[in-house]
Amino acid sequence: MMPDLGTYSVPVLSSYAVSLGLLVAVVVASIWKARRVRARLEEVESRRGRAT
Amino acid sequence: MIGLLKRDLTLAIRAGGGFGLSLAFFLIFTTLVPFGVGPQTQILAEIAPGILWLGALLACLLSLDRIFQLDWEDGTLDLVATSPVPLEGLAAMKALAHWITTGLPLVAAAPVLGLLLNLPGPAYPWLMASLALGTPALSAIGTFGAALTVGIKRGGLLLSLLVLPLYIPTLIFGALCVARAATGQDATTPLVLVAGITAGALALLPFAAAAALRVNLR
Amino acid sequence: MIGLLKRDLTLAIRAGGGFGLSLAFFLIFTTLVPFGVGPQTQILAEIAPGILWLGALLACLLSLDRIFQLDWEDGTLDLVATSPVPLEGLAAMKALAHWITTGLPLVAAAPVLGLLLNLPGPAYPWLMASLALGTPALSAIGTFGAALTVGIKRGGLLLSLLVLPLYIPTLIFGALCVARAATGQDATTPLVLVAGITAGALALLPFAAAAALRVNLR
Amino acid sequence: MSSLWEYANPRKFMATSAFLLPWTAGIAAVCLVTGLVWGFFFTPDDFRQGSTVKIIYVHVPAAIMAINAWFMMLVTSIIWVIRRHHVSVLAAKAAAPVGMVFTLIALATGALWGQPMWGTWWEWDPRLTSFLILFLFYLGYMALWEAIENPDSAADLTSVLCLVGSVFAVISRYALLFWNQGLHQGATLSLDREQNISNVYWYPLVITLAGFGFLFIALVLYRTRTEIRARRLKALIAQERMA
Amino acid sequence: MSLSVTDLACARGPAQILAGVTFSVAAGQALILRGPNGAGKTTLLRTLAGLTPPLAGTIEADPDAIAYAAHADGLKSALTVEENLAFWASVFGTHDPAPAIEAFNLAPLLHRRAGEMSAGQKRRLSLARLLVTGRPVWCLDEPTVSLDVENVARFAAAVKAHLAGGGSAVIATHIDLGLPEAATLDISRFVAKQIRADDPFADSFAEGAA
Amino acid sequence: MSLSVTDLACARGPAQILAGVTFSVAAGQALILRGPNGAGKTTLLRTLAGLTPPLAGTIEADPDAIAYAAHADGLKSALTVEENLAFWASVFGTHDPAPAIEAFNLAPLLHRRAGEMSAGQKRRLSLARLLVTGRPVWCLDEPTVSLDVENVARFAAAVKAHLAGGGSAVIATHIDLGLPEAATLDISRFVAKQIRADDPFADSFAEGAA
Ligand code: HEM
Ligand SMILES: Nc1ncnc2c1ncn2[C@@H]1O[C@H](COP(=O)(O)OP(=O)(O)OP(=O)(O)O)[C@@H](O)[C@H]1O
Ligand SMILES: Nc1ncnc2c1ncn2[C@@H]1O[C@H](COP(=O)(O)OP(=O)(O)OP(=O)(O)O)[C@@H](O)[C@H]1O
Ligand SMILES: [Mg+2]
Ligand SMILES: [Mg+2]
Repeated sequence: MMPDLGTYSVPVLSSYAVSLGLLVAVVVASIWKARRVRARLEEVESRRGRAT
Repeated sequence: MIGLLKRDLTLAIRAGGGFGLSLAFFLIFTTLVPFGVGPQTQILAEIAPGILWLGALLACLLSLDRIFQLDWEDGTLDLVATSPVPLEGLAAMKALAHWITTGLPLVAAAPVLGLLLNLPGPAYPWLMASLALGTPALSAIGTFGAALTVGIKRGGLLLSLLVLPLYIPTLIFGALCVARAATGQDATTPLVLVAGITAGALALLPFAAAAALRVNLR
Repeated sequence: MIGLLKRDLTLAIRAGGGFGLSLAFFLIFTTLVPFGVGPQTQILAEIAPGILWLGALLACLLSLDRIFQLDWEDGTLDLVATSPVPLEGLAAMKALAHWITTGLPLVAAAPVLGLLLNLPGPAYPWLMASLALGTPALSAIGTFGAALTVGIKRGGLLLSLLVLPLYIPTLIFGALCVARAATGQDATTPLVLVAGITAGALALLPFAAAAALRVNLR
Repeated sequence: MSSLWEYANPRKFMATSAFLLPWTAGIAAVCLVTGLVWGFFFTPDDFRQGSTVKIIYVHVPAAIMAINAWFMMLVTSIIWVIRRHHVSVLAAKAAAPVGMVFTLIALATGALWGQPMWGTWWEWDPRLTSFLILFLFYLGYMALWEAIENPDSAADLTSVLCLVGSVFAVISRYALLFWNQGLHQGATLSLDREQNISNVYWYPLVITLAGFGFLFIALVLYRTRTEIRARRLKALIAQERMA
Repeated sequence: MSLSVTDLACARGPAQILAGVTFSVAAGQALILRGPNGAGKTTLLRTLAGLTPPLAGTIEADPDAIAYAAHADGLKSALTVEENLAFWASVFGTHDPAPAIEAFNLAPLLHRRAGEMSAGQKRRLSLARLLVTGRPVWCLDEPTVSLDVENVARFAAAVKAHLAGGGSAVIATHIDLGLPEAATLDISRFVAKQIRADDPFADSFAEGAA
Repeated sequence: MSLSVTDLACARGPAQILAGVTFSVAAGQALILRGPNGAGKTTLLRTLAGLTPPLAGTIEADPDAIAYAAHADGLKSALTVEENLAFWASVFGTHDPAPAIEAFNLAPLLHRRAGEMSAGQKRRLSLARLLVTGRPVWCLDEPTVSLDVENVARFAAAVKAHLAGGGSAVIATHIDLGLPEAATLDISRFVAKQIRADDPFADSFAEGAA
């Protein structure tokens, strides 16, 4: 299945690894931040909901 | 507006040395380079144009964060903003004062430092011309950066992060001009380009700086 | 005293980016060098050790004037001086905080920047080792310089004037260490000397800095 | 639909983006997987570059999107400056880290490609160098956002920086060409396809490009939602503290 | 010169602080702003001075008529008293600092650097700046902080002279200024702390839909 | 803790400002320093706090017993009220900021950044710092600047509690502090402005002998 990359397997594979790694990193970071912000917002909103 | 300029120059002279200091930094930087790079005259001569321009740029950079910061901290900026002087005028005067205390001495001193780095003979007039035409752009860009970061404590490094990328074109053309002159090539085109950047920066950036100041005073 | 360190780190992180910024400056400086010097890889590789050390040194330098200045301006320094914390302890903590926010990130980032300048392979571990051992000396010396110039408005350039000559030995041995490693020579002697300078600076300069602070507060 | 500007209202934007998000994310995932799998497994080696030609499927889309991301930030910043639509500037803020990551991918894959092709990790070629500068602009833009406490001031100042920075980015590009002629490839993806790379390479490249584009849109939508929530959170906390 | 304010709403950063502020000060009149700490006196004065744009309402006065004096002194410690005044005179296009020096008895300090003066001496200098501006509407934020009794009297005399010359003044303070004839406005009744009305994020966005 | 000062001469920069200052403050007592602007109150307090060495005379008090509060607030605007107090608590090795928060009603402001407070709110925070130091002798320089009536009362209450606990205080001020039982010292009678006595260039140099 794996294509024969010849002498260049290291640069090709590491390019893909780095790219996918970085893409996954932004996606994960975005999700993580979204979750955190959302949780804090909900907490504050519910606190306000109770107050008013 | 002349009052602003006069005061800035007085302050520069009185508090902490003014003119001398950017020069001193320039001098120290150019002497540090051989310590770092090693004393081979061959290499030094080759990198001299770049190092001289780089030194001038860093000397400008180091004094940037004081352009508005002190006035902001002691409340002067608020008061000037409510005075008849337009903030655009303030920004332009600040840039001018910065250039007089920083850029101008560098232009004068550069040839001496060129000697230290074995800069080839024909390059000297071009070195001075390119610095004289290019440093005003550095001051104008720096004033804009200072206006963006006024109000941020410890903004010094942030300021360099913002300003240095904007300095790149001036640096490239300036150093290229000197390097070409050093190797006997024609150096007019880069010199004209440096002058162009300066003209553009002087015409537009005071407005951007005033806009940034207005936001920061709000 | 841990309170002082903690506060300084909090302030560094909160106001203006902290750790990232000296790194950013280092990165920008190393990218600027080729713009000045020209893109020839041959020359760049040759000057890389010196330029990397010079960049680290300037990144340290740029953040020095904030070490005591802000505390002095808002009165904190007066109050700490009348507290049970000895000024020597204050100076040591300030140096440590400066190193953590400035020197430490530089050590980590240096190899990447080495790549940009085509630093030869065997030099990398030596680059990191020499920076790790040398940057604490830069912070300690810088803290001393900052203590001398606290209270001088626009002291930034004066500070660099005072501090840069003191940085020269560290720079020479640090760059020499990397340069030797890059050309395959033995680099241990300069490394040991760098470590020696650091040890001496750390042992003595906090006392000098405290003495300078005492005079400036008077 | 009465006006495009309605989407500048946070509530409207939240609703619309909630609808668009799954679609764009889905298209992005499909395109990325198809394009990358096709490109990696089912394209032949180039006679000159060997298997390194496969790097093109990550390198080129990332590079193109890195530039487009800055362009989008420029446009949304201008919209904020002129029409003061809050969502617009938050979208610029949200896009910056994504653009920075794309820049980083282009730089890293380019460096990895350079090693076998040019025999060096890094070359001071104008194309590469201008990417490095773009990276610095992203860093500065993000750092300025972080440094300023008041959200509206931060929006104004970063917008001004984005405008001025764009002008200087263009001048830098020109300056770099002047400074060094460079080694890097010319354009492969011109409209006149016949003169460029053959179809075997072309199709998967277009698909990954679409994948990166949709990924960018999806991430920006998603992150803008987060920024809107963070902004509201900030407003609420400020309100609580005032009480 | 008169100053008249209608239904003004003032903000500081993300927060609206005051709303519905309405008052007017005729030429020759002074208005004393009172209110507890944090009520919004500084915020109001900054808005009047044109530093912060108002959220709503109108200010009827030429912004070029207003001289503002803040909590901070705005002095350069490296310059002498004389140089500080000369600088402000040049910025405001006026020329004779003599009346200002006279009014706050700065003559003995004229060649002293501002950094080498006591807190009250600095404050006197920063008040003298007002006379140098030559502007008719004074907006002053706790002008007599650090002043001793004698200098408070000097300040009161300066204000009276300014009013007699057809000027007007709005002065925030917590302590007595020796201006019994001035009207007083307690701004605590305008306090309306809340998120700025122009902040589109103040509405909740029905997260359920998301 | 008591503080007693005999024949003190204080200097500021090149100049001697005060001479012959003699007073003593017993435990449980407060002393209010009065004197016109520029008399030397700040100079005296800085000397007591150990920041400026005295030219002559003696200060009988452990320098580690003195808590000094200056004209400047000494606050970090990027830190919250709570963080500012926690920092000072850690510097002074004390641990519980609760009484300080209580005394100056800082609880509602606890998570506000110091930079986002009004002048009076900042001042309250900087006074709260005194309680956190846990030190018995307070040397305060115009502590009630910018405070409204209610907060001046809070301050007076805090001073009274401090005195009742066996502390003592020296307070420079121009305005009434609400401490009628405190002794008052007018320092204008100690003013002795001249070149510092220890300056060897003060004598004329009898040029003939040189
Ligand atoms: C760090 C190194 C590199 C960087 C930053 C970089 C950056 C870029 C950029 C900005 C583009 C332009 C995309 C566009 O706007 O059209 C591009 C395209 C391209 N690069 Fe690189 N590159 C690097 C190294 C390389 C190397 C070593 C090769 C191969 C030998 C290469 C081959 C290509 C090709 C074939 C394209 C497509 C050209 C096009 O569509 O315009 N790159 N790269
Ligand atoms: N930069 C800021 N960001 C957010 N809120 C602020 C900021 N500055 C002040 N505030 C808040 O705005 C309110 C009004 O402050 P302002 O300075 O106008 O009060 P003031 O009436 O002048 O009080 P003082 O008598 O203490 O000077 C206060 O509650 C304060 O906490
Ligand atoms: N750095 C300095 N160098 C020289 N003289 C100074 C310096 N600082 C203050 N002085 C002078 O010393 C004298 C005493 O000043 P000090 O600050 O102690 O007065 P003060 O009683 O606190 O006045 P205020 O009530 O205005 O605060 C003043 O005449 C002042 O001008
Ligand atoms: Mg106020
Ligand atoms: Mg005083």
